[in-house]
Amino acid sequence: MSATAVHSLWTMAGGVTSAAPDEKFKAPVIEYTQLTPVLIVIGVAVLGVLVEAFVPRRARYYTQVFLAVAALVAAFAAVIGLAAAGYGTTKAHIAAMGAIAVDGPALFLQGTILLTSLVAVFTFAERRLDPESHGSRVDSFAAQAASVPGSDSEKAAVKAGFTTTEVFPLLLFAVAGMLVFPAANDLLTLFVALEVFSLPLYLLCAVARRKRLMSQEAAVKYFLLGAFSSAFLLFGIALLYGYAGSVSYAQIATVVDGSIQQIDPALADTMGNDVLLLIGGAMILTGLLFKVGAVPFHMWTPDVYQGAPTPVTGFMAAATKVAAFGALLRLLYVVLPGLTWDLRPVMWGIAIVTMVGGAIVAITQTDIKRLLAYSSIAHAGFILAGVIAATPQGISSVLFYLATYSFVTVGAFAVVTLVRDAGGEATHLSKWAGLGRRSPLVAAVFAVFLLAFAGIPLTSGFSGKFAVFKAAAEGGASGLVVVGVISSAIAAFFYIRVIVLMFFSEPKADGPTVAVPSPLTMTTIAVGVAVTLVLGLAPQYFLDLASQAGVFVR
Amino acid sequence: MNPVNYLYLAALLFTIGAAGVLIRRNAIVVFMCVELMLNACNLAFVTFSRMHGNLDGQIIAFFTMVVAAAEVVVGLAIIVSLFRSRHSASVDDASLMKL
Amino acid sequence: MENLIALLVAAPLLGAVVLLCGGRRLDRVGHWLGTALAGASFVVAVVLFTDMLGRSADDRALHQKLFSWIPVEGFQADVAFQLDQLSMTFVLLITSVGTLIHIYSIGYMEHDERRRRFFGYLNLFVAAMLILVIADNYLLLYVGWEGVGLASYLLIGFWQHKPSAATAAKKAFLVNRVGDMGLSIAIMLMFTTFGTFAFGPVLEATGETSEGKLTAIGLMLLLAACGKSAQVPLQSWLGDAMEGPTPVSALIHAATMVTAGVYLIVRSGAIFNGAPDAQLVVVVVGAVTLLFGAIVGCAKDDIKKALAGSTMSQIGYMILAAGLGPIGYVFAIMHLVTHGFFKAGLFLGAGSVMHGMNDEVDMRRYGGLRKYMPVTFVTFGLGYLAIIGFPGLSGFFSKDKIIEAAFAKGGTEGWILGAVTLLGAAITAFYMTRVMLMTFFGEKRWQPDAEGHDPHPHESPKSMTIPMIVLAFGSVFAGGFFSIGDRFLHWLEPVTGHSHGDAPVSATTVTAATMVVLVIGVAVAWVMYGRKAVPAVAPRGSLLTRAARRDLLQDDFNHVVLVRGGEHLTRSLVYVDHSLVDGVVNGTAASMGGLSGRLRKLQNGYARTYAVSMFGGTAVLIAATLLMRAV
Amino acid sequence: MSFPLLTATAALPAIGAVATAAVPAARRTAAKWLALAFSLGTLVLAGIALARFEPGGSRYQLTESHAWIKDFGVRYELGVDGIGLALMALTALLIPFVILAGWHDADPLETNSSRWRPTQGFFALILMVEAMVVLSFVATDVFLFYILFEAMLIPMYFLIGGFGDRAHSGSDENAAAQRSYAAVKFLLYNLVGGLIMLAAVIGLYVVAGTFSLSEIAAARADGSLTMATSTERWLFLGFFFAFAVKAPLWPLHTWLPNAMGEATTPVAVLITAVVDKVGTFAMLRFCLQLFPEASKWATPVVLVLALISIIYGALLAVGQRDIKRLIAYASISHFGFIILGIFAMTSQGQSGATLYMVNHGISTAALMLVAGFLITRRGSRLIADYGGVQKVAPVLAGTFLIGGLATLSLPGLAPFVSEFLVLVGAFAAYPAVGIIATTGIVLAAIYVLVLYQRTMTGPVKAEVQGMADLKVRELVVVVPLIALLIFLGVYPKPLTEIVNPAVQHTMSDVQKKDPQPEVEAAK
Repeated sequence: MSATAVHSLWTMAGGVTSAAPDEKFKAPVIEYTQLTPVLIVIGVAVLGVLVEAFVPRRARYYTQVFLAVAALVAAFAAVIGLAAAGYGTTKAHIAAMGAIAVDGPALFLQGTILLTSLVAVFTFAERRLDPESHGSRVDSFAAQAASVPGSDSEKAAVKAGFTTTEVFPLLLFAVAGMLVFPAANDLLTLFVALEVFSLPLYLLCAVARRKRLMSQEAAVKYFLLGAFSSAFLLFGIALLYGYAGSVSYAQIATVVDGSIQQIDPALADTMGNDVLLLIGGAMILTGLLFKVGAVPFHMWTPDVYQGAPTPVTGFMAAATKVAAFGALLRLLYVVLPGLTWDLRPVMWGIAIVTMVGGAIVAITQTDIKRLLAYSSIAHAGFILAGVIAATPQGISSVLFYLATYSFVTVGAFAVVTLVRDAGGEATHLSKWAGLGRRSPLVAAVFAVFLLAFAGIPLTSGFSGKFAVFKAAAEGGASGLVVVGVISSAIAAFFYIRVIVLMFFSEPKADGPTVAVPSPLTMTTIAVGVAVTLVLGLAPQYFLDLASQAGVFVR
Repeated sequence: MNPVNYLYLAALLFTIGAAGVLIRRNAIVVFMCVELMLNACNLAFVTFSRMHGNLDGQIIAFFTMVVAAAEVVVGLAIIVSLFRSRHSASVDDASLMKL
Repeated sequence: MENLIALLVAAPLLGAVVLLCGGRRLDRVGHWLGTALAGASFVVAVVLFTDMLGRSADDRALHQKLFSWIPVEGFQADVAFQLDQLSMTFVLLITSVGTLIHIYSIGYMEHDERRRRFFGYLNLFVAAMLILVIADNYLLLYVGWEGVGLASYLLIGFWQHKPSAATAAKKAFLVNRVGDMGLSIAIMLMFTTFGTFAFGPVLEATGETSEGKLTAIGLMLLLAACGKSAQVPLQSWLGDAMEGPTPVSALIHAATMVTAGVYLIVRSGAIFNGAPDAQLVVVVVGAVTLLFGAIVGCAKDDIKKALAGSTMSQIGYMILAAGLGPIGYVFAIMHLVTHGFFKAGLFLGAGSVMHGMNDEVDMRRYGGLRKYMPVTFVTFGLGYLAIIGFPGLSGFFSKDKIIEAAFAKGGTEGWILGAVTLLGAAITAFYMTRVMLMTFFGEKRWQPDAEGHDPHPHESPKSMTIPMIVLAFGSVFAGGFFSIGDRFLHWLEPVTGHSHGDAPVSATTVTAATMVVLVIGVAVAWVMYGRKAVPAVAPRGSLLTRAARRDLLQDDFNHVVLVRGGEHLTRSLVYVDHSLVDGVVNGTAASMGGLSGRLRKLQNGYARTYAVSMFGGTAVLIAATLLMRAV
Repeated sequence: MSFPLLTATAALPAIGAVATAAVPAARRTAAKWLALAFSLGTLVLAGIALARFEPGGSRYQLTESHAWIKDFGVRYELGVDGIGLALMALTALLIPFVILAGWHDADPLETNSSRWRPTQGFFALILMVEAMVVLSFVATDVFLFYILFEAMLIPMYFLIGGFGDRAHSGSDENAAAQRSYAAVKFLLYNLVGGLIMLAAVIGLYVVAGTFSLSEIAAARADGSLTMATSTERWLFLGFFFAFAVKAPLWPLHTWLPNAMGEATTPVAVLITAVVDKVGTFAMLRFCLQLFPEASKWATPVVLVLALISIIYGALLAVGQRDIKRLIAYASISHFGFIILGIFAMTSQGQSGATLYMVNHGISTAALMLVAGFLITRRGSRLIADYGGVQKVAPVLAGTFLIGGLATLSLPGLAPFVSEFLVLVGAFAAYPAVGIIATTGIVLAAIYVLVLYQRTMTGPVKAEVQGMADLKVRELVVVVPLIALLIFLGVYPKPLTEIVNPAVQHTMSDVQKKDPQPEVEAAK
């Protein structure tokens, strides 16, 4: 039993079974305190399931909302605590027997994810937008996801005032997965985390109250493609395992850069075999790039964003990107640094096509949600530019960008939920004509978000973009910067198109109404605007945070 | 016999599965193909585990099965609901959203 | 004493400001105010003049620096005046004639409701013209130069409701701008050559630079002169300028402004002396214009246009003289002054005639007016005799001197120029006689005007006749006064310098020849217009006549080449800007949209397609990584 | 720590913008007066700055410096040299007139709902633009400048697209379409320019490691900062492109006529008289100072483009049928002169260019605003719809003529001084260029006089009959501008003496000496 074999929580049991009888039993050490954020969220998620089982329907909504919010807040507090305790910097190390890294990037991203989810939860809980049906307030989720759209059972469910309060536990599970994902320090954890946050998202996509057919379609597409991609990921893992004889990042890294101490003869024949390494690495990248939504793995994005219930879209668009990019960063910086030069050109290519492709296709979009989907693709491209920089600044700039981007996204989608007509949300752009005349405030807020997306100075979008491009330039990727600049020029065009539509075109007679939301959504939007402006005007503090957090533990 | 052959088999299975995903229309079948791919992964894991003489691969295989099972639960739920509302499980019929 | 110089300009400038900003409440007193201030300026001029006479010939020049105008690194432009004999001559001419014409206008513009503004413009002109002649550097001169251009623009177009007037005004300004271009380039050349453009330093340093530079400067100055003084090829505007009220034509387009070109050349004598080639060009221009104007003058039936042609031709004389160098400078100026008197007189006479004839300008509709407006007839007649150079009158002396000087140039040049000047004298005699006969002699050919009123020719009011009389005096005696004892020569020589050249023929011969051509000219005119009746409608006339009526087709040339061509150019450029420059941009945008539309099609909604793209992507990813390792 | 005068000068209008925007919908007039008051306050502050500035003093005065974004090497650094000061003063001076001139341009039409507050928005946006422009003139940190350079587009964009010229031939939706086309065109042109500049800005940071002009200058001086020729050229191009779009320089000019044509007249003035100056100013301040060698390298091309702008703009102005577009093309021609002066790299040229920026601001404002008054009276922008105006509205015609004469830079009016300086400066360095540019003065005469003739003279058109002459408010707008034109034409010394030292600094930045006059050279 080689030392390299016994390295992780998972295989400890295996280690025991395979160990010679004389070897002593070693109990796995788990630093629970350092995992508290994850544990809290998972725990409450489970609790939420129990609530579904035992709490009477009437009380469920409030209980669930309370639990979710409490969990997220507590988890965030825990993250802060850990960071304050110096786990982000000095005490950063690998916890849970090598399964989970507790370090700067992990904590920073976890914090981001938690905050984003928190504001997202508010939009989940919003129930003032839809007109009351049968005297009961309703949120944007199906009364009963199982019932066939338009069937009597559905009508009955609506009449009975059912609501799908399961969304909250699902959300929490997803969040838990996302918390682990960027912190995962071995490939198995990575895979499990991926599934843990993907599966709930598949479901969440399917439970829209309006336009249910589209919602289900979105779910199916997302699910099938997601499963497809995770299969690639898994196979990639298998190959890497085959290459390095281990799934621990640290181990693989040592093997990749050849700094491994003693070579197990059993590994000798695969160890040197770079084909395994390269193919495996490429396939794992596939899985991650899919989640990120990079061209050509992006095609699910528009459909899913459009079909999913808008609150879910917002949550997904923001949190998933954060988690996925976190994992991507860790993989590239910790596991495959030796591969940098092999991956660089192709990553360049992907970054470029992602930036340009997303921007160009977005020009002709007519649905606001799809438009934002493509814009998110373009942004993925920008972030990739930072990822490629392969410098500490690169890491911190990406962290910063993710923070800025996620809040803008959640805010933007929150605004989308407000613009409604008889058929629910009026997402077709033509409906948005003249919004600025009818309700200047909402239009102005949305304009702010759009300008942030477009990266206009004095908004967080600009700070982020500047950070990333700067890092890329310093990392010797000036070409990417130029492309990025050009594509953001293209992108600016369609953001501006929306603004023109809202402010300069006369409102239509049958135009949509802007629902007055409850304080919940208001908070979401307010936070979005606040973060946008603060990070635009005085980003220094957060940049410091990001740069402190910009070091991966090995 | 040479364990490498198992790897070839795994690769073959994976490719077959992928091809199935690309070709077949019926959502269920597509999903089955995905499962096939996962199994291919398992085979690879186990083979490597055997080659390396450590058990990680086998353990991982178990995890994969669990995950796959979970995926089945979710996946079937979604596909069935789609089927019920459209009376068709063809992935090509589900193309309301495009362009 | 020198502090008075600014006063010269200040008075009329004040008048202009007050009258133009004053508003309606000044309407009743406006013209008096304007006249008074012009007069004031004249008084100051006289004071300065007497003071100047009091000093010895070589320290007569006065300088006054008001303030430094454009202080920029390596660039000094001051608002400073210099009053020497040459300037003094002009100042006197401008203020005196100017004042007279102010007075004249009081009567002439009586019935115009915008009279106040007219006087404002007149004052503005006087001020600008004075700046022009007393500036002590070329840049300030340029200010006056364009200032008079502006005034002339405003005054030609004074009756703006007449499209013809507006067009004429615009034309005058534009043609002048072409000349101004020359002036500004000349100034730049001076700056790069001498590092300054003040008269003193520049004119003293001419020796230190190459002849080529001087020639360039000279030619540029000549271009400017051509514009202002309506010399070929920039003469086309003067004829149309007659659209302006007659006093304007008298003051600006006869007596003063149009002679600025001569001033410029004489003032820059030092430069031209150093650039014979430039001088040659000047002479040629002068000679050509001399004949050109004369010929045009012969064919015009519009009395003012005929006089305009004559003005051109007379200025041609002056330019020619100025081009002769030290031989001619003094006489150029002298002719300029006398011409100022008699031509102004002639124009005022013409104005008086029109005043009596319901603003009729066609001489073919005059005839026999001598009985009806005696004063006009007499003053006009004296002016006529003066211009044709009738012995003893102003024109006789000044023109004679120029002809002599032309011969004195020496060599074949001398002979050619002499011949040209003589020919010019003959033609002058002809067309002026023609004007005289058609207007005041023969039987009446009056016709009712547009509104059908029959004209009732009558003598003009005192305010108009008195200036005419005064000018008549000038046209009779000025020449003699200047020439007796070469007063004028001695007066100007310190500034311009003078040399006698070598006349191949004696002065008396020249005079005799002049007399001969004079008689011939008059006789021919008499034969054509005195003996037989003048047709009320112009006969078709010979080819030359018709060409001359159209300013020898020079205008048509401008129209076809410049105006039409320009219009085509701009129109095509507008097209280019819209379809090419803009088109490229819009095209890019459109193509982006097209590309977007096509890429969009890939998103066809089929999950399997998406899977394909993922699969392909992975394949590429793997291939690329392997490839990178392979290479 | 002395009183942060410059910050205050920029902050006041910003505050004013917020305050104006906050005025309730009904209190429209109050909003106008509030805006006017704030703009006047800004003018006062600018005046104080003018007074506190010592021409002989150090290069940048009234400086302020605070840490801002350490990670980007960005500081909040302000300071004025004569050039920035002059332009700041110009901005502060023009805005009150712009506001007065636009007094009624943003009164809402009946159809608008009560919640939509165009008037407040209009004046708030104008003040916002003023704040940003002022700050950009005094920013001595490249990044800070860049941010404002970009951000200023947004309020401008809303001003152009949101408040069109009511005098529009064609239907309303047609007008709206053209307007938003113009607005989008404006924004995209400048955004593309700005983004390309962004790349260069980042590049600059990678090379220099700081954005502070002073630090960069110091680093250059002690040789710790040296740019590879190619790098410097690329960066220069990045910066210059953005400024050339803003200026605008041929062939990047086509957004200007659309924008100026469709926008309300005050906004058109804002664009050409104030905002575009940022472009030319930045060429002088940043291109020459940061990339002297590259600037010299690029000079020939830039000069040619400038010449093309001068002549091309003038010719197109001649060919226009729309008064405002005509003035727009005239401005393009004038910007050609400014750029010519900057890149002639002689004292006269650069002083001239700076004066030109100021004078052109005033003269165009005068001409454009009078044109606006004319247009609002008749409700049409087409030259052909006018004729004989001087008969019914002599004062209007007179002021219009003076504005026009200033535009054709008649001696005695301010623009002549600057234009002649530019020409002399250009001629001294490149005689041929100077001569070609001189033809511009003839063309200028053509378009101005043709415009005047067609609109003001001739028989009175029926629609023009009974047109009112300038009202008091309008006179208050026009008269001071004209007075200023005359004053600066006769006595530009106050301006030149603050500008000259700054120009000398720039000259030493590019290590250029004025060519010696031939005569001295001979000695």
